[in-house]
Amino acid sequence: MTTAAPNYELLQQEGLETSLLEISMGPHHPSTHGVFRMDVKLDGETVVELRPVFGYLHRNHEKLAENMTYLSSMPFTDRLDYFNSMTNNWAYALAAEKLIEVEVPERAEYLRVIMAELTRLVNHVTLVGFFVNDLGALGTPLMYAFREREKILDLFEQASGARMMCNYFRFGGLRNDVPEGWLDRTRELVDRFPAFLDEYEQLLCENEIILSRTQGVGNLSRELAVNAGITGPMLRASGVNYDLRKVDAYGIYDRFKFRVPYTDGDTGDCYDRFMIRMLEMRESVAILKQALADIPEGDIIGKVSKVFKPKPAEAYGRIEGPKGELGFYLIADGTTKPYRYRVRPPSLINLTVLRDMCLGGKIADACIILGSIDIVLGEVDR
Amino acid sequence: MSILGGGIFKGMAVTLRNFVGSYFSKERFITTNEYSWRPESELPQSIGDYPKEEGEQLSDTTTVNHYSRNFPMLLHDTGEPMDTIRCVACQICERECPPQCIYIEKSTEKKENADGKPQFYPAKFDIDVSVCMSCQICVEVCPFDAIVMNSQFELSTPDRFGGLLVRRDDLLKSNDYYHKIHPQEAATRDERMAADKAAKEAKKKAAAEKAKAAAEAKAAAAEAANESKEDTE
Amino acid sequence: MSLELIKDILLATVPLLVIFPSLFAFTTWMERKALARIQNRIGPNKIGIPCTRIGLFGLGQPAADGIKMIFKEDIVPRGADKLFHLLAPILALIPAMLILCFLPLEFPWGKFMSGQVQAFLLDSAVIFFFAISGLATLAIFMAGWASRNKYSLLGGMRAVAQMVSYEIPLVLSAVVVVMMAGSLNAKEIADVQTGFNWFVLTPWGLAAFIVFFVAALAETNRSPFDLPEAESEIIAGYFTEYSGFKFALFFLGEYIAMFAISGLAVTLFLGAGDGPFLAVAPWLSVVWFIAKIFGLIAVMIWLRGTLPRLRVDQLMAFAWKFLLPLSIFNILLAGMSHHVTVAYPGTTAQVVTWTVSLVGMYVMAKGLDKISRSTAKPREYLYAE
Amino acid sequence: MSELFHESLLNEFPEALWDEAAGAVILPGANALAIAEWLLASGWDYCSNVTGVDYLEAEVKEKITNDAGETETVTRTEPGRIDVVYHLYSMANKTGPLIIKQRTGREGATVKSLTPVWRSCDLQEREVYDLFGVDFKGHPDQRRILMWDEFEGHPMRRDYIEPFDYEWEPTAHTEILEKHQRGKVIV
Repeated sequence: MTTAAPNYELLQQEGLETSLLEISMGPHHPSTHGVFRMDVKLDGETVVELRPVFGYLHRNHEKLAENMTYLSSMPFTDRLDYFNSMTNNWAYALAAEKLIEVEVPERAEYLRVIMAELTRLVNHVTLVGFFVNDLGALGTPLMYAFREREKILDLFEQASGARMMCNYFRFGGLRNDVPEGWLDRTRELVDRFPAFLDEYEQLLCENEIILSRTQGVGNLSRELAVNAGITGPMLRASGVNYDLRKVDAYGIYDRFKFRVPYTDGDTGDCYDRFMIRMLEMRESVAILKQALADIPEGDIIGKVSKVFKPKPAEAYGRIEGPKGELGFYLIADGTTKPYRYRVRPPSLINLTVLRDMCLGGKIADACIILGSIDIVLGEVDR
Repeated sequence: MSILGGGIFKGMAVTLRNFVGSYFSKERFITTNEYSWRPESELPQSIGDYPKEEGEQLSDTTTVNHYSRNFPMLLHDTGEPMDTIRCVACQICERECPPQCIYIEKSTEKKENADGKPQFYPAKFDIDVSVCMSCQICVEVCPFDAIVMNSQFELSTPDRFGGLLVRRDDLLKSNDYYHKIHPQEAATRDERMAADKAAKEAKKKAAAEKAKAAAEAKAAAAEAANESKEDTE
Repeated sequence: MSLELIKDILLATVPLLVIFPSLFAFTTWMERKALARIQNRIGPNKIGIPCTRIGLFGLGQPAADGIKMIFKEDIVPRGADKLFHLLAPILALIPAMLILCFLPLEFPWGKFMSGQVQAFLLDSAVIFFFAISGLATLAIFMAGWASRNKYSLLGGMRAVAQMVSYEIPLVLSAVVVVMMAGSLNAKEIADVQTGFNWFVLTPWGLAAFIVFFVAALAETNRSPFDLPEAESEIIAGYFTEYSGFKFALFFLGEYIAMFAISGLAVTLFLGAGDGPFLAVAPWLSVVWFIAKIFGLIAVMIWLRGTLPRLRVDQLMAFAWKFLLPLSIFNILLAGMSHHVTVAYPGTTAQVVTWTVSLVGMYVMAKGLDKISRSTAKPREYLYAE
Repeated sequence: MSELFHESLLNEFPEALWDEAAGAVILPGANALAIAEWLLASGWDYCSNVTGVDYLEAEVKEKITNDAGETETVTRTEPGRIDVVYHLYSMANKTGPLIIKQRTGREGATVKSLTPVWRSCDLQEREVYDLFGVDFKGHPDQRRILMWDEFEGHPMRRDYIEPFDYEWEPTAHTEILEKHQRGKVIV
């Protein structure tokens, strides 16, 4: 919906005094998903200028990590994107494993995939809930989403000891094996999950209000998406078939049969971003089923000392996080601490195109576009 | 061709199903682990009612008795806590703690530990609750299995400065308690410790035997040399 | 003023002032409970009788909320227009309470009264109803303007646009009933429908009822038309800057308006106090009336638990491009079916009018939907192996 | 693939340097933008990661073979520098990474902004500007991003010292932190 802005100069020549309404949305606003701020200029209800403001949650995570050993910054990666601590751990472990060259045991690789896909379910299911909340539903889908999330978080807690700040991955494997019966409980959850997804889709996917609110809103072209470094479901919604689980096949993802949903790139609007996530959950369930069927017995962690000194080198490890490509760039200088530690935050980089998508839309559109980008401020501001 | 507003009716059917279903099936509710330390009839009414004693935890009512972690505790073996403390104040955990919440002062003189070996012990061992982030790094780096995670979470206190700094004597918990709250983890840990000890002893034994053998060989060689010397003479 | 008159006035108005605010308290409890159940929660369940552990399903919750509201600090922004900031919630409540007086509620103590049994027996009640309900718009805009808050202002502007627009389909769908009943008097409209001759059971009545109900949702700012208070966009809209008792008044006004407009829908379409066993116990008519109001409110709550909200332009398009033509078309249909059934009495004509009306309405609605709404439909997606 | 690719880049632009240890191509300051445009045109459509690395002035001991054929250890001073690192991937060809670096001195650090070529550098270059103090010539909107506008200094530089009036909330933790700061504990 693009509305032509009136000619202000002409209006002022006619002696009418007009001005735009400037609103500072955030840092405390119900739908900015944290302490994010958008300086918005409105012409009536139409957004004519939007400027994102970051940094309210900045804690210089990178500097912290450069002042402690490799292992000690593992718990801090949990706090980047606090919804997906497991995948954050994995990305960091992947980068560090490139520096120290350690073999990850088979069982640990399977458990890593299981944890990462469960995390993807957690993220997508709550994101859809929050997104529909931004659309104005009274939190009903969100509560259903949280119910499923709670079940998965219970599994995380049983395995790692904590619900959100799991801190479960280690260089060369995982911290501990899962307790007895955990795999059966996970199988049970995975078997039940499609039924929940059916109900969720029935509630949301054909709702006329959701369709008309989201279709044609926040269009993102394929060219801009690639050039602006958009990754994850948002990129695939713009019509690019690029999933690091397929491209890099890190871990053991090449052993599983799964499909990557993407669009033909004609629209790339909020509805596509919403639907791609719904469809990805089904694929995650498929991966989980295969991984849970094939998981072998065995060791859980390779032979790595807790404090190690890698040779001077550079490593960039990246994974397909639920929000996009999460990368860790490490420079070792031969000491126990990384010389440079850098996080490539998907949430921040996906915000590059926020302004482009919001201009010309209504203020209500700006909220749902932000919701469909899927940001977590812990990761945006680091 | 779908009817007008069909999607809305579908959604309303889902909410109606949940509305009715919530009266009949408990599965629809958000389920969380039960953290109840007491039966529901005895819910805490005031601050003093909160269980502080270790024995009051009903470990069988929590589903998270394997790896749940909230705050570190210091382990001691059976016996007087300070006589059997495992910590030797090596300060590795202090160095590795990511938020730097551990404070250790090493004792000046050695004292016998559970194995009867004279060792240093922590004269001071403080952990700050307000800073600790329950990450369990200290547990992993400890070479003596002296620090593990406790799942007790009622650590709130009205005293912001003194109360939040947990002292050594409050941190000390017996290995039996550890077995009670984290049976699986404790069993593997004990197993590994025993294996390590056995390996160490075997190594010691082997070294002793080797030394003995070497000494014998040396003696034999010396004898042989003597003999050959005698021969030459 | 005679003593008799004062007694009549008190008997006619005090029950309204007692019953509806207490129903309001019950409705807030019901809404919270129902929404909780829809979301698979339990809802308020702790507060019952004070100083005991008796929960009473949380029925004490509204009382506790009320006490909290009264004792909460009343914050007025420094830049606000203090007078209008104070007046707005009062003005929001008054028209809603006034409208209640027109409802043809027949309280059993009517026989103790010398004159009329209704608080306000007016020949042009329906017109008066719409005239007064228009005042609520003013109150909301007053709140938005006086708060000196940009979110409030946006909410106020949205409210004006929305409520003015939706009044038109609301009135036009009521016109059908006035046409058929031949009266603007609420009591007479109710009397026409006695014996299950409810207008909703006619083809044109059904269509008009649906249009009326949708427009009523928008008039009372209920989901999915709750744009003036859209939480995810403009915080709380026009009452962003209200707290304490003023907020409670807004809240009360909103719910009373819900009762009022549901009451009007019941009067116009659902046969007012008509129902079974009236011959045995005439006082049941009040019970039926209020039960029907609660039925409509339950649907409102159900919708609120399910639907997201529309966008501003879609909202206006829905009013002007969909509901308005539909209600005008419905007037034509109503006239047609009236003349057909009068000219050809019998079941055949009934069946024919029903079919023609329903098919006509459906085709009309479908066509309008295609014009007014974008071609939003579910899509197909590609998969990469 | 990327290993082969840096050779074609070096053939096309001989002035670019290949850093074997880091596996990165160091772009010459003068025509970094031209090289970036050439890279974009030859398929490196996705710039994943942009970051800065600060190297302080350091004394490097290295073994060299002198004219007499003997090995001797020479100490030389390496000047401080800041590298701006770009990780490039190709979404079209699904290859990568190709790492390119822009190098600049620590004082008055200035490099060419590659935002006109890859939009994804936009916020990340702002971040490098904010935290490392590297001036990006040609950046469309170069402002502080994470720190507030009035903030002085660049916290990710390795010689950054916290201001003494840093906001401080006393806790029981203070004595531990003091101990750490006295250097009693080597972190």
